[in-house]
Amino acid sequence: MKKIDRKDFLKIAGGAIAGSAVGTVFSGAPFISLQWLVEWTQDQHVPSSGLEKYLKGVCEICPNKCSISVRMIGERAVKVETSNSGCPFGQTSLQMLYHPDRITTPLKNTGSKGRAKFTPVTWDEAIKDISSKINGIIKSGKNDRIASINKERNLSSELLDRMVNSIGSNHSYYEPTLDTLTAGAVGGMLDYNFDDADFILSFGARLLEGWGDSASISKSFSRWKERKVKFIQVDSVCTRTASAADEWVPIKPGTEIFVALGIANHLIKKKGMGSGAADFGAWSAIAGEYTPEAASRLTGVPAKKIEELADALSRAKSPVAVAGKGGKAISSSSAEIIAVYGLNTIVKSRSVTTKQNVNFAGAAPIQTAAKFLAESKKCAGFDEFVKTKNFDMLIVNGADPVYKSVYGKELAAKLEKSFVVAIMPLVNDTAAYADYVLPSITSFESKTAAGDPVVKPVDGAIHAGDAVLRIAKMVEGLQQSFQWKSYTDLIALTGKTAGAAGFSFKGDILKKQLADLKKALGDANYSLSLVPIEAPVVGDGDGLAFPYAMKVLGSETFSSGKLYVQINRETAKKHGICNNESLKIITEKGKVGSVKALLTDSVSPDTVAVPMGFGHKFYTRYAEDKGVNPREIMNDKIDPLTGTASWLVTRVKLS
Amino acid sequence: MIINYNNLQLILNCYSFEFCLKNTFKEIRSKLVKRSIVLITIPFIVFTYISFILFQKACDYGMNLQAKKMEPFNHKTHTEKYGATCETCHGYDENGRFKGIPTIAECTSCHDRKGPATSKDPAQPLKKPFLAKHKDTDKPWESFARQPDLVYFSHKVVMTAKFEDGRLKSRCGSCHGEKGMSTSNDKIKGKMLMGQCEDCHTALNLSNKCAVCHD
Amino acid sequence: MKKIIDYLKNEFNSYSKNIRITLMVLFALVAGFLIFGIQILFWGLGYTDMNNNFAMGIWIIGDLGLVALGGGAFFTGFILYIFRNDKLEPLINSTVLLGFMCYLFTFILLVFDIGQPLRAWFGYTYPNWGSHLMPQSMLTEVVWCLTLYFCVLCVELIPIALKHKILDSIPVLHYIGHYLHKLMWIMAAVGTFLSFFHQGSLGGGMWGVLYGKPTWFRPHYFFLAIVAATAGGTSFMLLIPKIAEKVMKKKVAPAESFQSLAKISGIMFIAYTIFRIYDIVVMSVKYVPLADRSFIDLWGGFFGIWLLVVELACCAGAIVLLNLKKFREQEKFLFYGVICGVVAVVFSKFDAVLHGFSVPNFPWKGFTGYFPTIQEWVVMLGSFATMALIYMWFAKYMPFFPHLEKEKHKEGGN
Amino acid sequence: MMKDMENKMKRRWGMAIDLDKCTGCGECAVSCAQENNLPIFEDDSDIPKKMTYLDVMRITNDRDAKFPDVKVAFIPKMCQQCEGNDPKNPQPPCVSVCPVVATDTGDDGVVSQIWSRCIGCRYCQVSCPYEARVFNWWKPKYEGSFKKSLNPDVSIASRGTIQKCTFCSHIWKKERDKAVMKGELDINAVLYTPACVSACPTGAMVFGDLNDPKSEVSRLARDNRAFRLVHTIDQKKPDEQKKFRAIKNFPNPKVYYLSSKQWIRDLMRFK
Repeated sequence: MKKIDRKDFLKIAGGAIAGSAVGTVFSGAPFISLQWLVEWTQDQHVPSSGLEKYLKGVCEICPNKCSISVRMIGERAVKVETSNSGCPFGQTSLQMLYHPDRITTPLKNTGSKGRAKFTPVTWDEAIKDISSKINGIIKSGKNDRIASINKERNLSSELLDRMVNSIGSNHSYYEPTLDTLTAGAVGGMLDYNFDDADFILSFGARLLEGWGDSASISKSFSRWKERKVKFIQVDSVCTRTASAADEWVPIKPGTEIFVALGIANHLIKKKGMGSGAADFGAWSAIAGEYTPEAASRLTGVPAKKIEELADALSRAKSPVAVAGKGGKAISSSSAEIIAVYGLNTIVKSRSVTTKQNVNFAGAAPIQTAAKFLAESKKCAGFDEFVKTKNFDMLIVNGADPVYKSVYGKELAAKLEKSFVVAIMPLVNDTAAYADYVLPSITSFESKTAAGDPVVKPVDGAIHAGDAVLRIAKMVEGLQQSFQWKSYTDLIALTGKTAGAAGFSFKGDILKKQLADLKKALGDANYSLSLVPIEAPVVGDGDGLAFPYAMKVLGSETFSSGKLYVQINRETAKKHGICNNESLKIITEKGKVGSVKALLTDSVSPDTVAVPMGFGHKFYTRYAEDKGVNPREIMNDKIDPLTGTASWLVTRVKLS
Repeated sequence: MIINYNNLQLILNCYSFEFCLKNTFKEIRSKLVKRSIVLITIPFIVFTYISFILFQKACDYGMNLQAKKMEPFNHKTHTEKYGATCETCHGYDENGRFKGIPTIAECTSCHDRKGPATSKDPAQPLKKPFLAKHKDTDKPWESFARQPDLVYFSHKVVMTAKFEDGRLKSRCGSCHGEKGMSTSNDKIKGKMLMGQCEDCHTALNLSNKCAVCHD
Repeated sequence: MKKIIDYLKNEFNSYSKNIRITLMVLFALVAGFLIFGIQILFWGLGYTDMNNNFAMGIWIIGDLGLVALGGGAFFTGFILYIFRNDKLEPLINSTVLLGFMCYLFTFILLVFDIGQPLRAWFGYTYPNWGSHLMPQSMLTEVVWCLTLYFCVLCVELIPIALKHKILDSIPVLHYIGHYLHKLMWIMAAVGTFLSFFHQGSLGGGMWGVLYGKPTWFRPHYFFLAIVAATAGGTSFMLLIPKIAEKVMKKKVAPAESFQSLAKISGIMFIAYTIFRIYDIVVMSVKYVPLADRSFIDLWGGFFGIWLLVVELACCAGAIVLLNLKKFREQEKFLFYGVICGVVAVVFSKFDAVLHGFSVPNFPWKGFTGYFPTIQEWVVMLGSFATMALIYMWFAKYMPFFPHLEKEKHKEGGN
Repeated sequence: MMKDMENKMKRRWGMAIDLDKCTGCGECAVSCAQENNLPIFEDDSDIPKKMTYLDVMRITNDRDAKFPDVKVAFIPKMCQQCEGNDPKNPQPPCVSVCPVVATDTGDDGVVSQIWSRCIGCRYCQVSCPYEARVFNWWKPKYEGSFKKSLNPDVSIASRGTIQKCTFCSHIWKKERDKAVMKGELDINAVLYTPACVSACPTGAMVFGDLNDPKSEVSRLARDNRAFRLVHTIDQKKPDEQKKFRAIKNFPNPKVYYLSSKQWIRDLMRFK
């Protein structure tokens, strides 16, 4: 046998290596390790399992408080089951509950305001600091310079109202909603009975896009289809509601009121109908100028169509005329709300009734409060307050006035100079200016009239009502009127309503607003009209924080970081705009941009349809820096009755 | 494109093939090649065998996911002496979910925390010293046969499936082995492989479509 | 270490300026290929411009093109070994290498193209074979045939590598190389058989079976792709040695080899063009109307009907320039002819992918555009650059062109 | 489901969507996302790469009409669960092309997709004429506490895999389990409702068994308002239909759309 030399050794080694390779492959180890490698590199997550059960809960995303069923896996809530009676906003409530950007401890502003730079502090520290600030303001005799802005009427907002009023300030406001607007114009909330109605005429009210009680309206809508109820939408853009309606009456933007007046004219003149209200005479005299022909010239709707609508309205047994332009974000001038509500009273509709919110009674204000309450005048609404009043301290409860007011920029400047407390689960554009952000819990974590919370509250967050209570208890002189231990004691007391006061037609308001409107429509410098539209689930902007909202949006709304505005093809041709072109929208107030043009014939000529709800600066990682906020440039004329800037019409040009 | 018939003929005669075979064998016979083949083949076979065994062991170890043995348990005495069936301890929740490992609370439904250590009366609940170490909610054993993640599997449905004549299609032992007769808590199986499920499905003429178990 | 650097420096400086620039560009592309390749493999396909509608992009064009052009290797081998057209012998080494690299980089691009490269082996362990002899999924067939044919090409490549003077001096390797070379006709036969299937399946069958999509659905697409590969592949196998000839300024093969291959390619182009015209006619009168569309409406959007026009024009060019002796024997026209041939086949793949994906699925949607991102370009061009470098290396250091060797011997003898 | 399958499943699940009732509110899509653990990408507004099973498509007839005759409608589009030309041997365009058997037609006619098997070649996506299959172009993210709202019945996909709607077939499995617990062993007796259908606030979506002639969905499928997406084969005469089906080219979806509006049908035709 030959000795093993270097060459042979190489051969042995080669054989060994080849052998190991083959053996390894056939043992299956490489495949299993690859599988592990796949799982490891892809971070394959397996949701933990647990016992399945369904719990009853209340959706508090909007004031309608639908009851829902929540699917639980162990202690986790995994699904909202609405069983054909929910709304898309309610479906996102789990995304709110488990939002990664939820704040779990009070935050104190460090550094300059408007940057959303916070450091966590303890609850005791925060409450002590806030209440000592309030005590200081009371001591210096500026009680009426404390104000509050609420998102909507609920337990915590009533409690906050009570606290602010008890201190001696009138300035507790709500973000503009259908309720606040109608309360200003008509003197109470309107309660529509859509289920029994047999004719629905909507003046720009996007009933199927979040308007009012969206869950019950969708149910009514399918019933209308079955009962063959006529549903007519008067709108300047072919929105979702307009297309789902039986008939869409296209009009020139902002001219809904002229259609209403034309119909009223026809009803009064031709049908001899009327109302017994006090100043109906003065009002009908003004409306008398708008014959169907005159209205037709202003709106672009054929006179015959207006007459047809009037006839149908008068013929119907229980017709409903609906005002309040928009879906989740609603705006309308008081003249328009009165005109449309007027139609209901003229045809004596049984389906529309009024009611009023009632705060729980028994406040014991501090001694000096009465004097301040008498002296300072309460503004008619939220925008008027933001525009005209100054304040030393503002408590924001869930609301986002910096984003949602047309005076957002002015408000931000005022917030920089004052002490701001924000109570909310997610930091929004307003909270970015706050000195303290107090984390509040969401609907599934709070006890409601329906029963116990669905899930345990997030550590560190408490109910907004509890936060208000804790502050109030530290304010000198307020202790006896805030003796409740926790918000749970108040559940039965809040959310009460009563019948509304009398309704007046207010002819003078109509006259003034019509003059303004005509002037705006005749503006040759700004030849286009801005019409806000709403994307599904995003609504008026609150929904954008929830990433699943993006799953619903199509390329006609928001795509690849760009907001699309819809422009009529003819108009675009006239202005030399091509599809997908980047644009800036300019009004007298300023400009926003850039947005992209989407040419479609589904909007009327001379109209720019801009989606609402985009353009947040601070509102979780999902909503930040997405698109533009058209409110920055919208019409800021304040309506004297509602105290809110109405979007009657905003004239714009494009560049 | 021009077919050369002469060349084709050559191919048909297997000229080149034969030629090369002859030469190849001649070379193989030479000592040089023989020695090389031995030198390469032997380590090849040896190392194939070693690495095969080694890596298969390693895979088995890994697939067991290192179940810890916490408390000893004798299945055999429980099933033989006291007539317990698998379901006695590893039953179902109300919604059909398999309970898996029983909690101490279920042990104490037969055993007693305070009873005597020994007794002649078989009905007398006996005291088990290790119970003192645990709370009622504890599960002092770990699962020895794990279903892989991403599989939808209902024990109840499998256990209630019957043939036409009323016989059950599966027993616990079909997948878990004769665990009921074991005296130790040794592992029987690691992660169950999909092939095992599929084999039974095929044998019992059940659907083997993907969505039957996966989602 | 320093020695190596110096060596490389000297080596690099020994080339002419043009070659140096080319080399720098190629190496830059290879470096980019590595960088962006890592990005794609580690962070996903989001960096490409492919999307849910335009699900495959430039890489699949690369795959289809490489396989079709590399398919020339099987056809050339087939003509040489089975039909015994010995005139092609001087080109076969280059052909085999080109085929090998085309298939290798098809694999590489496929690995980049799939979302889970770590699961690529599922194709072998869980193939969708169905209940029949033929696999159910065209992609399964592609994976298997590509693999097997790739192995065949490896075997074919070995004798070329073994001919290197260092390796050739080892007796065992010399014999292995010699006998493998003798057995090459078996390889050619097996390769032809395998290549027949995957040419058809990747180039045509894969698209032709998609019966939901009117742009692609036609049962004869399988065979069209095979004919396209034989026509365009042979052109490609001619083009690359021609370029090598230009770059090296030496005659790499006798003129009659080129002429013979050009003639084959020209004849195949006649067959391909006839088939393609039949295909267009059948599409427009039979298959597209099945889906309520008209053939001409499918040609819209960004790429438009120009893809088809260029393809047919190039086909015509290839037929004229490669079949007429007058043109073929002129160096310049031969060169234009083979370029036409390669472009025609590559454009037929553009047509399948770019046009096929851009066609809207819903009447209310428009044609989709596709603009490959830098990552996609660099990965694709980087792999081409790697191929070019490998080919250059072989041409320089390997006994690659037997004709050249012979010439050298003659010179030495004189 | 390890269940007695000797008396093969008789169910053939299908869906009917009444476009007259659909308001495009998007609740179906959100509910679907929640139920099926849909991943969250950094920028889901990148619509061509968006990950959603149920796409609420906005269609408008401004191709054929001018303002003010334009109309808008919404088409919720999910996987159409095609079955090809032979209902006994369902052959959707996507199943046969998968190289690794990651997708499969179930016994109940639902086209399943197993993401842990998928290699991400996207061939099925290419074959789908309805753009119903979506690809995870980026790594799916469930940031922080979003992980708490994940449904354990649906596995989570990794990057680079295809996902699609499976008619929430995991809900059927759950319902069948519940039935077994009650002693009900006939799986064909168990019905279920997918997440999108149970969420629809207007009741525009109806789900059920197409094999059962008495079910609401099969009644609607036979309605003369019914049509299927894009392909107009249904509107053709029976002998013509037969001719068309002889050449295998019709995916034959099991999702029916209903509309009384002629313009929607007109829009289904390519121009």
